[in-house]
Amino acid sequence: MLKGTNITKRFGGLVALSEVDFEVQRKEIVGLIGPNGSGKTTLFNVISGLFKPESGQITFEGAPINGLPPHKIARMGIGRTFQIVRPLMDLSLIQNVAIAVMYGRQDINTLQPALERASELLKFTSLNDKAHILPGQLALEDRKRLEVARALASKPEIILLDEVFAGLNQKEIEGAIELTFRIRDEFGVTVFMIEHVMKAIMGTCSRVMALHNGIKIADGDPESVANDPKVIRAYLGAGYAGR
Amino acid sequence: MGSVYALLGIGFSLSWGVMKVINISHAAFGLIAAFLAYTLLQAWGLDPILSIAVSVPLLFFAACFIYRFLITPITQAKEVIVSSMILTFGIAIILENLMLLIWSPDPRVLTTSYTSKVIIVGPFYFQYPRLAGFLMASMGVGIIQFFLKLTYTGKAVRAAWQQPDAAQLYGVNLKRISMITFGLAVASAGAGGVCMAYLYSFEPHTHSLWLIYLFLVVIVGGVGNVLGAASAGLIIGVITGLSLAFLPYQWVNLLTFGLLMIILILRPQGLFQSEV
Amino acid sequence: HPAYAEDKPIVIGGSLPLTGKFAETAKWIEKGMKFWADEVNAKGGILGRKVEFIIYDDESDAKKAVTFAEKAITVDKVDLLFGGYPGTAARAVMPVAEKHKYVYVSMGGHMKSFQQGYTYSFGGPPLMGEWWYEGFFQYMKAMPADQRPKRAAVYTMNNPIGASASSTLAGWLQKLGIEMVINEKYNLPLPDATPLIVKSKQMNTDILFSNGFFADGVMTLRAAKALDYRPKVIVQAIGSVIPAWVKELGKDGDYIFSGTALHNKLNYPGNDKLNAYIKKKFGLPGYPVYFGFGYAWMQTLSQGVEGAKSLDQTKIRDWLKSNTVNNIAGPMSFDEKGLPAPINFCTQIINGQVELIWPKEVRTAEPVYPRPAWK
Amino acid sequence: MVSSSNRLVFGVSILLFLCLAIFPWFGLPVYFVSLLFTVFMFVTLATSWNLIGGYAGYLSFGHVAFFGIGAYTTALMMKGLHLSPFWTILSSIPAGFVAMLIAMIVGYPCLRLRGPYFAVVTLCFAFVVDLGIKNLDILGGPEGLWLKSPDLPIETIRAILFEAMLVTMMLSIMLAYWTSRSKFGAGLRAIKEDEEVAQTMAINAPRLKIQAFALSAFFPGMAGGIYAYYLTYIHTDIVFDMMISILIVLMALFGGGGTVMGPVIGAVLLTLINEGLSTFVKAEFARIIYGCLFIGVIIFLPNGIMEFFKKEHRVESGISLAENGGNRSAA
Amino acid sequence: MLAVNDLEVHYQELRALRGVSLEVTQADLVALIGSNGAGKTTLLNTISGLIPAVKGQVSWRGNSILGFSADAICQEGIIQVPEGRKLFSKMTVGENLEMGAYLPTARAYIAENLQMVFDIFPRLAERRKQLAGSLSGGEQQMVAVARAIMARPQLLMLDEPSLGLAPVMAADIFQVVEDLNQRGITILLISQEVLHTLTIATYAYVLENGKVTLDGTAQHLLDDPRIKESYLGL
Ligand SMILES: Nc1ncnc2c1ncn2[C@@H]1O[C@H](COP(=O)(O)OP(=O)(O)OP(=O)(O)O)[C@@H](O)[C@H]1O
Ligand SMILES: Nc1ncnc2c1ncn2[C@@H]1O[C@H](COP(=O)(O)OP(=O)(O)OP(=O)(O)O)[C@@H](O)[C@H]1O
Ligand SMILES: [Mg+2]
Ligand SMILES: [Mg+2]
Repeated sequence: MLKGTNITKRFGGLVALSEVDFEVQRKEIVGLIGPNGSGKTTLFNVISGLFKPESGQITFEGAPINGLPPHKIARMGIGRTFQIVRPLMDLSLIQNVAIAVMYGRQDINTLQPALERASELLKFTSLNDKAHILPGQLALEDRKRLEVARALASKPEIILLDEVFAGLNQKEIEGAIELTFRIRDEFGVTVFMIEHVMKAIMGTCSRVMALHNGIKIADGDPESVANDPKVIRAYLGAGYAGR
Repeated sequence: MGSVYALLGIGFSLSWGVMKVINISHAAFGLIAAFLAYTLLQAWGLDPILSIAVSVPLLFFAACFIYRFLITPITQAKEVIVSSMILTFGIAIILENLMLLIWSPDPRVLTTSYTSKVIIVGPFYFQYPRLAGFLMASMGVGIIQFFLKLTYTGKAVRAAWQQPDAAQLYGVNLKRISMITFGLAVASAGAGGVCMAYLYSFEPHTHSLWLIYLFLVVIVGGVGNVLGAASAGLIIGVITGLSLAFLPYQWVNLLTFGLLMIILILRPQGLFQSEV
Repeated sequence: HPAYAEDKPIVIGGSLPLTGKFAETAKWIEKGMKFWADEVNAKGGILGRKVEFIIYDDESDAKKAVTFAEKAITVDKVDLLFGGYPGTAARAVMPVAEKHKYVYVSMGGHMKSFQQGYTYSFGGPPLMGEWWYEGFFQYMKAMPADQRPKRAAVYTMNNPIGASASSTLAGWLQKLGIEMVINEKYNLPLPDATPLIVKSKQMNTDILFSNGFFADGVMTLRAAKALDYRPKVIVQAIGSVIPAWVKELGKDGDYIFSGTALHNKLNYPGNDKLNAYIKKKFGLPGYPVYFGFGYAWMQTLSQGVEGAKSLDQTKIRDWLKSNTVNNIAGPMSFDEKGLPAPINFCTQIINGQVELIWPKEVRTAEPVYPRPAWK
Repeated sequence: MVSSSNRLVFGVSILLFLCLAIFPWFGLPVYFVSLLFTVFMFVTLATSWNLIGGYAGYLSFGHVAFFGIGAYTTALMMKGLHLSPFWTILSSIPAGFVAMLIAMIVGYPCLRLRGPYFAVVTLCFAFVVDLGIKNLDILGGPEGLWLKSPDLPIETIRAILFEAMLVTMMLSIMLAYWTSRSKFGAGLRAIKEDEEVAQTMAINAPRLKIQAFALSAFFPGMAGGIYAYYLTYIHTDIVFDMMISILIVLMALFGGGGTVMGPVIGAVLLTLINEGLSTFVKAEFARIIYGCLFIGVIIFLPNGIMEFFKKEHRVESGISLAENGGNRSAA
Repeated sequence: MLAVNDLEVHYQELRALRGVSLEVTQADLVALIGSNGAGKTTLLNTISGLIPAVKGQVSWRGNSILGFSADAICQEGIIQVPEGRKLFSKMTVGENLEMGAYLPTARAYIAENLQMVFDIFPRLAERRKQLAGSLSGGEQQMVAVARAIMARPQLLMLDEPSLGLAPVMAADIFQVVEDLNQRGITILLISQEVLHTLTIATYAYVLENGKVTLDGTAQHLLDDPRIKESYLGL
């Protein structure tokens, strides 16, 4: 459903993405890995319209979306979270989510139903007991879950998750893996996720892509990617022992 | 004219870019220095440039005092920019009317032995006061730029206001640094005010006029960008200069504002990337 | 009227720009008014009643001048309204005075204000832009044609005062055979006067009209000195009439021609007294123009009251329209617009003194012409 | 709970409106009518400004332009079409639309700028309009325009204008109230917080901003039209006075930006206090006290006067998007 | 050398820390683990002087430092790598590192330390002139750790330094932490990578709901069934 070909993005002299191709099928959970600074977040920014790529074509359900403004892309059904979380600081959690609901793709345009819907989403992300506090008072992981709730609020077809597992311990990761599956199964949302936590990648993804210096170095099922020598050298490290 | 507005504007830019304080009273402080220069010139014949030695420290301490007791309470506000604007608007009103009480509303002019000297280079005429203003402004800009970019305290200033917590964690005394910054900003306004007084007549109300121009200079140059403000000052000066030469004078001010508008629209971040 | 004598004082209300842009001038007007009141009260008041002021500060904002005029009229129920300053405020207050039927003696600004059909407004005396250079041109006209300047540069600030001052220039210049080589307007604030002077110099103009306020006037003059531009005459509109001109510019301020509607050396009753007061109180050689205005407007108003023997505004108006008033600017009788006959004094600053040089009968010093070189 | 509090607000407003509406007919001195008229005008201006400045966070320093444009549109229509004075009040409605149209045109490029850059570009815009009119003689030029006032007693004229301004003010407050609880307002607040994030939430930020800007220009345009008629003498120095721009911003923020009542409270307080001060105290001291007022209030209520009432709001903030939440903690 | 005693910290009504006690001895590498929201960051910030405590004691080399301002605590040699990095995003990488060495004591060794930092993170040498805010997440984390090293800490407190790092980088960071400890720097490490943390740590505390629920040598905790159950997911 989401397809990109030949995407190149430069920052001054730095080539952040170099002729990257990717494809995500409906109802898939696809992982995106790669060393720090390899261009993963940049790719998400390009997809969601925050950056304009120098070249390449992105299509969503067959329709080209590159060059469209971010709100149109969001409107078409591509939701996202931010790696460096960006909650609307002066609004409570439920308000954060309710605004996204109202502007989202379901037909909720008034406040009351939006708040109700927001409340459900917060429950889904286990934030319901904090619905009325401001995001400034949240611990980091809660903020990440808020990002997820807000992205889901606009009823996307596909959600781009940027490192929402970061900072969880092994036990908590299990909970998050479950959440990812529920996002797909209960909401019917396709997931495209950036992650460094290999356990999460291995546990959820049907397919994994790896970037290195803006170049795609691997793409395939999790096992083969994890055993790809290029990936091990650039990303996992020799000492990687299936943590 | 440009460079002088730049000198006046730097401090404004500094407290805005670095501390998120829009100091509406900035020009009023500059005006106080101008009045001091005037008084010292009249009373003891002190050269206005030397008067800076008196007014700059004076303003520095006054500003530290104001920072400590008036600005500190509002640094906790949701939007410091907004709150600071209201607060300093109040300060500006008070200063203006104190000046009215002390110096009366009569307009003043700084007249020195070199006021009416001129240097002619080809088709260009440079009046001495303008040159003096230019030199002083360049020096001021240089000093402040040097301070921010190359001294540790200057870097700490920038750091402190980007990430106050982290700066503290690395040993920056936030309160002191902010106070110094604000003090410096206002003190530079003093130097700028004296330069302005070389060029223009002034009365207690004049600061609001200066304020609008320095607002322009600062934004066009990029908030928090010292060199930007200086260049923007020059650019505005050149625009006025050139259009004065080629257009009916009536349209000069309009053209200046119109061009600034266009520049801003074309370069949404100001002419120069904002920094700090 | 013994019954009156026991009465409450006559209250005179209105607003002046005591703070803000126009504060400098307004303070002098206020002083003039107060001096008048002290003098009147010492003599037992008007109609046997003492006078008293309510002066609001309109912060140099014409909008506020309007509300304060209404406040004075309807809340304080003042007996008399005093005149306003500057021109824009006076213009905005005139319709209010008209609607409330209050006599309003002010500077008025210029002819257009008096062409709106207001019957209660008087320029007594007015600061009439259209008449400003009348005296100067009369003086020029009396000069042998070959001695007159030949080429004029005219720079005018783009506001009502500038517009009115320059409105009669073209006609006069033509009549005198002076070519108007440059005729430019500029908006305030004037960023830099150097280009103006460079141009005047390049075009070989020998008379410079600088129709501006103080700030731009000073810049123009300084640029002229810096570039050693030596016209035969420099004529200034408003900028040179305030005391700061002489005080701040010293020698450089000399030899400027200008106009006026009243003058401290005029031989009309009252001027000596005012000068003596000013000298004693402020150490100035003669009273400043705006001090005189404040005083003269009150004189006009009070003569109207005394003439009508009543505080009835319509009676005062009618009396003023049909009788002659004697104030420090001379005798004046008002036409249906509320204006006296054109006033045409010309002044020149000589040795730091504002001297009257035209009409010839009132001349206090010989004009310096052509202008000597800069010192 | 929400609907009952809604009904209460509605009832109180109607009552207040009626009380105000009959005010000028009691034969009180005209000054009070004029003073309230001015208060209404500033409430209208500050409330309208709040749409773009308070909710969307785009500090426009050029709002006086819309006021002035409204005034000039009305005046020119009256002169050009030889409208009888009574039509003038109605002609303030097209004046509002002209202001709105111009806001859309200049808003399009200007709203791409953020923060201070937007503030300055609007400031420049106001100067450009001001100077443009000053330089064009067909628009009155440096002389200004005189309007005819009808042959009615001053009390009646003032009362009519009072009612017109009152209605304008009520409409602008209603718009603000609606905004505060609508999807529109919520979108604006998201834009204020983080425009990029708002866009990824499918909020069409460019369009919303233009809408807010245009709406925020409409009522100032109307107010300008009515004011033109109140003053009968229009000059750029009066209706494009930069001080109005600054005052509007200060009033809104002083009361509390992004709230419905903040700009109202700010405008009422500042107008009345300033007027009162000039009455009782020597000019310079009056101004100094006025200055101290700003300092005093902002030190104790750094987020505006509305903060004072926030205790109650905190409880409610969960169920309504209407008002701001609490202090931002260190992020 | 650092002793925390019965520390209690509140955010308005929320009791984030309810009587925490722990001790860090010279040259140790002490780990602090706990699920999310347990109060780990709060504890570090309190020690660093960013947050006031309601009651309790923090003593450093025997002297109480509770109530000191953050910069004063920094002068004592207690340096934190804050959660979320908190870089000076509009300054260059190089300037960020210099800011780490802001205190005169550290400034004297600036060249030497810079060399060390670039040895550890060669990538930062490349990016020296880039604005820190435009770095990728992982690169930013490197800058944050590097900045702390520049301060010549005696006690280095790291708040989830491996957050958002590629596995190879995370391993490197742990290696760096171990190295620094070997060079004699005392370390207090918060991390969610419990297994890895406990393998390099000497001693560990478990924080839950604002209380220390378990402590012991790292080896000891690794074998504890409760840890296995709730942190290692085994
Ligand atoms: N706005 C920008 N300006 C300049 N360079 C940028 C910008 N954004 C990203 N970069 C550079 O592009 C490269 C890719 O960054 P990106 O954020 O996509 O990395 P990433 O793969 O998401 O890394 P991480 O896993 O650490 O988050 C980095 O080297 C970064 O410094
Ligand atoms: N500024 C704040 N205001 C109010 N509550 C806060 C604030 N910061 C943190 N909290 C709350 O205090 C509790 C402890 O937070 P803390 O950040 O110390 O946890 P943590 O152990 O570091 O968790 P994490 O693993 O998520 O980093 C959490 O419930 C959090 O919501
Ligand atoms: Mg990333
Ligand atoms: Mg934490």
